[in-house]
Amino acid sequence: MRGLSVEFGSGVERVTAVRGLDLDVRAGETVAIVGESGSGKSVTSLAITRLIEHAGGKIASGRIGFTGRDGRVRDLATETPESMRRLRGPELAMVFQEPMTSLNPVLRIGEQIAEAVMLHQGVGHAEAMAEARRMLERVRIPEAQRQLTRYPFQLSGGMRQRVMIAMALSCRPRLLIADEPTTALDVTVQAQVLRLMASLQRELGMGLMFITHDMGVVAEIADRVVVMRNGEKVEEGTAERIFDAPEHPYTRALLAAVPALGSLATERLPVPFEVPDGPSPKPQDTVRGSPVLEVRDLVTRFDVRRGIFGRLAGRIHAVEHVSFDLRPGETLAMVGESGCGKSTTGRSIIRLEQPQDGTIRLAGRNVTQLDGPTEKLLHRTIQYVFQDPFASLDPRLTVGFSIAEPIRTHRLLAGAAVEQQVHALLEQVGLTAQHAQRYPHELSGGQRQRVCIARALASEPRVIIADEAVAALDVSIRAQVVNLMMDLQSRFGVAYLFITHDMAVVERIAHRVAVMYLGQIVEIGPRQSVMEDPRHPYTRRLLAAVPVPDPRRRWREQEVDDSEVPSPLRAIGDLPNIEPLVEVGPDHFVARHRVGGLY
Amino acid sequence: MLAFILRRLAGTVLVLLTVSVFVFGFVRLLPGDPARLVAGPDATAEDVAAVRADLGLEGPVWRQYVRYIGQTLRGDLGRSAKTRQPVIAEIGARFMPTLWLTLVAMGWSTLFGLAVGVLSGVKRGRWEDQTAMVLAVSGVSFPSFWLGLLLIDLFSVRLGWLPTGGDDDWRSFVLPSITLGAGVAAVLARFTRSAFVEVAGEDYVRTARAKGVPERGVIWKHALRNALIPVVTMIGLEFGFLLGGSIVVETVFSWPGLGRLLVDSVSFRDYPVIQAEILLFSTEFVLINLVVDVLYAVVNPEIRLR
Amino acid sequence: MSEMAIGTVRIRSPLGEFWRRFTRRRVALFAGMVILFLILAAILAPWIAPYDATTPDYANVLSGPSFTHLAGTDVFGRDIFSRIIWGGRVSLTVGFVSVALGCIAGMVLGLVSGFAGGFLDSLIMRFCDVLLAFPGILLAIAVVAVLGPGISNVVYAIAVFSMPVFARLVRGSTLALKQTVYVQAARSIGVRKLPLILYHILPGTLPGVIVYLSLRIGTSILTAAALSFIGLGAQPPSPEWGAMLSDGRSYLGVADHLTVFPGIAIFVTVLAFNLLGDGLRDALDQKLR
Amino acid sequence: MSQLFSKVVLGGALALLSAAPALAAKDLVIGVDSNMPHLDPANTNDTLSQSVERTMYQGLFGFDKDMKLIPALAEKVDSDETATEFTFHLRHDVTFHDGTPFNAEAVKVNLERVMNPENHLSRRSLVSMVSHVDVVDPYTVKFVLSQPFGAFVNNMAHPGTFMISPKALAQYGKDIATHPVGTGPFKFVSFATDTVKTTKYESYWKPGLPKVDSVTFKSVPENGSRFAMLQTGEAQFIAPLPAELVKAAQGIPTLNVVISPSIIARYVALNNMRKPFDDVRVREALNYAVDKNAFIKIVFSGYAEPLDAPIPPKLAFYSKQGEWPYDPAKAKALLAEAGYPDGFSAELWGATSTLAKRAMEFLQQQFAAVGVKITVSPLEAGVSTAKLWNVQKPEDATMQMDFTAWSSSTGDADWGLRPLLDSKSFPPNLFNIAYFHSAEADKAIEAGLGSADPAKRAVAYAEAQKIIWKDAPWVFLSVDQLIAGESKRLSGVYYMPDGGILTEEAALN
Repeated sequence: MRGLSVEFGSGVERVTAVRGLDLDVRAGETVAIVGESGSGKSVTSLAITRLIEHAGGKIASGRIGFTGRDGRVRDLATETPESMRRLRGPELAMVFQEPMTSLNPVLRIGEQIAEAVMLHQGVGHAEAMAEARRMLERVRIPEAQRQLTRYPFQLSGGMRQRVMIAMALSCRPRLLIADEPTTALDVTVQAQVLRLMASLQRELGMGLMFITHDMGVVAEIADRVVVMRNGEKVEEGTAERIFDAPEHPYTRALLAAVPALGSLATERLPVPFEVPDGPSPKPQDTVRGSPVLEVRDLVTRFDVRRGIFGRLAGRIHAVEHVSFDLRPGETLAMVGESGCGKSTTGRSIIRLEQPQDGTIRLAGRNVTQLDGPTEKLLHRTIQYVFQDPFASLDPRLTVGFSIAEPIRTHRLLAGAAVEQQVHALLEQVGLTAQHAQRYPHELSGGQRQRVCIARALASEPRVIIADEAVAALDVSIRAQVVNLMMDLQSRFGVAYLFITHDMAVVERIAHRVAVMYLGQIVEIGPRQSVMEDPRHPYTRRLLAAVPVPDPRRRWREQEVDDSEVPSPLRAIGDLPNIEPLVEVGPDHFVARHRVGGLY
Repeated sequence: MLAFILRRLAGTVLVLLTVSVFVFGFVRLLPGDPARLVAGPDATAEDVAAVRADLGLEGPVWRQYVRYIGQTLRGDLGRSAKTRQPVIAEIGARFMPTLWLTLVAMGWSTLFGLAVGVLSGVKRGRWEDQTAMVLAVSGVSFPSFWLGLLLIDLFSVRLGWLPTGGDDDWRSFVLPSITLGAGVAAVLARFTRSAFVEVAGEDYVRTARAKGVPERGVIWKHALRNALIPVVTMIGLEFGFLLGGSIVVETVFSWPGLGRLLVDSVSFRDYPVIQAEILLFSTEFVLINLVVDVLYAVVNPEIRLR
Repeated sequence: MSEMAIGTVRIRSPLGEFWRRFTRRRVALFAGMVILFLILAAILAPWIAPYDATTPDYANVLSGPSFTHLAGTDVFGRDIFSRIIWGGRVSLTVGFVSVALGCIAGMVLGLVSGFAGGFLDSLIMRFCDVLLAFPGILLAIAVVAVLGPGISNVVYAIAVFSMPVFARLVRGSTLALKQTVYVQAARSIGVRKLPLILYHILPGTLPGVIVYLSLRIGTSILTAAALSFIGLGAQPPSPEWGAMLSDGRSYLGVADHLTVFPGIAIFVTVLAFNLLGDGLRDALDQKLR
Repeated sequence: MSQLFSKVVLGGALALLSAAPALAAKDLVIGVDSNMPHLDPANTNDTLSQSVERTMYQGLFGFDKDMKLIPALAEKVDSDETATEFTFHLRHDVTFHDGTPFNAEAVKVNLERVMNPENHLSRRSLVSMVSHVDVVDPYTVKFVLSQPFGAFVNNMAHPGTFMISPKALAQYGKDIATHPVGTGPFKFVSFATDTVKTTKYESYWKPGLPKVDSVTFKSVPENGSRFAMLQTGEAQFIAPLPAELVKAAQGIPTLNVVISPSIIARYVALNNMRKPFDDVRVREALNYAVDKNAFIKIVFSGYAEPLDAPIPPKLAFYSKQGEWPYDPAKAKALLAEAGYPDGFSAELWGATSTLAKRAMEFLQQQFAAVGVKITVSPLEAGVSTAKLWNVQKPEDATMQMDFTAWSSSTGDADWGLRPLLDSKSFPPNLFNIAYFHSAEADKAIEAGLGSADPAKRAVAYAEAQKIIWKDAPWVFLSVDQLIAGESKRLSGVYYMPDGGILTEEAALN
């Protein structure tokens, strides 16, 4: 690919998304394209397959040389649409980021795979279905024959991504372009998919262009790395070289922001991220006094109704007998994969969901039964920061209004004092008083999350529940926001219940870690001891799946565990097996589930 | 699937019962005395009283209602105040013409609306799209009785191709169904277009292209089937519009259907007929929507298999 | 490295963004100007209409369009052009007021239904189902039959059958908004119900409501005309367009101008509202861009 | 041009449609303006149903196309001096459509059916004065009345006393309305409220008749559509042809426009018991305020005559009274004299038809010119009957002014005056919605009824009309002209003065 430029729109609205990009992928090679949002990496992939034209963009200049199976070299930038169509599938294939939406919801899995086979290999329906089954087996989908007749919505995200891969590979393409194929997946599933792709690539000897923002993933899979920023290539080299000796400052910044699991193995206390050109961070010791939040045997279940008269068909056991304490100035990280109940735990505490059982004590006061005063106390003392800063601010109200809302609601201040307080809060989170007049859409993602944090601080809470609060942010900004939160903790002694799936962030911020699995806490204890000495089989599996940003420490030799996480949906009366927590080290508790089967 | 249909049926019965209360109450709110009207100009007071009893207008209103529901469930809808015929016969004769007209109008307008909508969606922003959409919007902007009269003037009187009214043969269906369906075709075309455009931006359409499916396959196999899901719901709602529209169209085209009967019976205060007819209209509408719900499940496996 | 460097998207307020996208749709913009023009003409009727709308002139009946009577005269010798200008007051009022009434009632019901949920929700929605189970014009006939013909009753009738549509629409977006993170965020802060609805939910339902409002105005003008056709609409000597069209139809083939001009007035107005609604929808709905 | 147009614009499929309507040559289709509610003559209140019934049924007497009384199933009638005994001599050669012979016994069965109060038949009033019916011999039948009734033979010509096959009556009971079996020129085929089909009765007693194979009545309420039907040949006769379309119809070479006088009187009934209409000067003023010629020009496109007596000229015993001239100045003066120098406000009721609305709108304009402000309220049939006829006491009447019409279905002055203007006819008994009460008028009307002698009756009715005209209980407006459109191929279909249609002699060529 030489001098590729891609533009969107026309006239004054024209935006150049990719500028003068050069790129090579050899057969059998894996090239990772890395960059943060808006760097033009996805646009590049769409440009190669020319699907960019259906997304409203066009290739403005440059050529894309592609050597086909027949040895002919074509310029993909100038091929006719019809011949491009013929190339897509047998020569070029793509896997996209969103497995949930990338499969056609009204067609059976088998049909969708067989369609590509029939189109490009000229075989009949029966034969194509047989090939589809073989492909499903190849991507290690259990009971492949039965899956052929299922619809996408009946499969989990990981399974769907396997189906996507099976479909993409069904015609044995020369080049597979994978656009963030694992970003939407849980970390254990991500590990499964990455291993699968790597092994299939070796088998088929195809070129793989892997687009991602996650340096850990890059380290796991890439032979060569291309770093992109604002539509331009800033650096290129072998994976080892990039990780060992990054040249461009942007690459260095990216790498610095990537948390490396295990780097704090010897430190007991949380330590902020290192900031380029900043002072080297010091450990923080902020935990003081007796528990401000005590949760005992919290249970939240959701009824599932179906049938003619909405018969109760089952329950989702989202939270099962969860207990923990949180002390002022302490950060308890709650980790686990999607559906494990960690968010529901947080939401149950502030009553966005109604728990069925358990007690919640706030600063010694029982707030399980809400009446007027306790409700006020609860909403004032505990604040919640949501995952998506784009969604958690009302787009129709100014930032200042949003921050002032808790102050007004709880009548903490009145008149001009409110405004002053809003300005003070904005400055505390690293923004300026002028930001109060802005609307959320005028701010960047990091700024918005800062606003959300300012709002959370506005009622002078003692506990902040941060629900995946940094997950939606680019890595460099993620580090800044985590540092901000730690700084605020040291200044105000606020306690965090930090709900996340990102083990690297956990390592930085948490005093203690709680691991959740199917609604239960299976392991809880000091961060250092849980991460360095995991006792529960699930904790081990979770930690093993976390990619390590070091190309030399790949897990390729490890066995792939293709098991799926079971569903928390259970029949009525079928209660989950709840094992009591047993102390295995100082303050370190583990539920003794039968090892191996995980139920 | 069966459970799904049964649940919908249960809901339907509930809605219809409520409708029957509304209808019954409404008819009694109407100013005017049907008994007097039926009895005729030279009837005596006793005659009028007898007619009143005959029409089920005696006794407290709640008793009238209980009696009415009981009779309705037994299939006895009473006798028309105006013609003294059993309502069931009166309505029975007019039911099929209206149903046929509505179905024919629905049929062509659905086909036409879908085709134009897809064409517009595919050629989005091009002149085909612009023209089709301007025509579609024009289609919903015409007062239907005016359109009907203009069509008669052109095709029946001036060109002599088609009859002006009646339901004698297939030719007599052409003009009324065009008049009736024009608005619906236009609404469906617009709706299909936007559903199609929305679907065309979905990831799975991109997936289909990425695996080299030809444009035609992308449109008909991948995009359209998904776009149909919201359109099917729309068709159900539009059916109500057609039933309402038939009142006007049947008058213009002298169509011997329920719509005209309704206008006549309202102006004549023919209670038993009005009651039965509104109930029938609502039943028809609710049932069609039931069918639409089932269709919806057919095109949408997520509903079907849940 | 600063955060600001990352964002390359140009920044606009929601209103500004809407206006930019709306003004790019020339057809909708033109339709909006037509409507503005019609409203102005209706307001200024006493000054711009060349003749009085009700004064008969028996010496000059059914005369075709000419320079003295641009759109000809009707059966009483009244100037049709002037009647159309005056009639704009009636027809547009019917359109606006009926839909506004239906919209307000529907919004209240929809907000209550969507926000409260549970039994109240079921009750309100079943009520709307029942109203929806009557084909629209049937419901209008029913209402007019009870209240008697006349323009104000027509307005109520149309309001009644617009209401459930708005109720459903608003309930739908209320339910969706209730699930949005920012509403949950507000609830997590402890914001009470009324401010929550007023500040966070109500404004979010407005875009859908506005689109539907403009589309429904066209529908109600047509419904008013259809009611006039079956004799339940505006009563003489009101120059309502539907009534003019309906009365003039007896003269089809003898004096076509009696129907052509009111017909065009209705057609153009409804067309303009529909095009405006389409434009608003495209501009307000991100997905359709 | 038609071929090119169809090819280019509409494609081949539509071109097939250009074939001419396929109606057999001798099938007559008549387009009418409203539905036929039912076909039991004794229970029918509308002229249209009566017209349809007339194709299948006949009475002892009948009317010709000029509303002149003619013998039908009876060859002649004798009556006594006091008009209390009528003897009818029946034809011998008549059978019903189902083969039942027509005779005195059949007449008795029919009469007793209508007379029986338990049957609740709406036309019972036509025979309420009959005390009993005697069969004198198989073809002679005698009616004995309980009171003198000079117009009795007219009643026996009314559709309400049409003869139905006794066998069919026994067989169908109440359902006779949908299974008509009579003696008329056409046999019943099928009935829906929109369409009635009849076919030629081969054994009809009049030689050479009927001349067409079938007669179909189709209800087409929309004026334009009905006219279009005639133009396209789907119908050979339409009635009424709206006056406003006469000019258009006359321009079409294949059509005839038939204009004939009617007995339909149009007037505004004023509530004579209510202020301000209780003052004769007000009533006079309103009569002066309306320009009848303009009314006819605007509302009827010129196809009507001014009403110059309380009953129209075509009714028996009509006596011309002159006209209330158009004189707004005098109207104003009279109003001022009556104490209303600035006029007053009132509500005008009427039907919902286009014509009624146009008339009311016109009246509104006319009255406005003399300062009387009118609110126009068209009422649906169901509402107006309740508001006008169901009033139990005169003081409860809410009616102020009502634009209405009357057509005396017996063709006699009695039914044109007594139900509307006799003080014993206040609702709910009959239709004196004007609550007009004049002892002299009552006396004259009763005198007219008390004799079978045409000369005596003429004197009485002339007196009654003179009194009423002077008292002006109504605003007298116009007498309709009946307008029908027919194909030039058609002959022998007549539009009668009461709006009825005669099809007996219909012929197509």
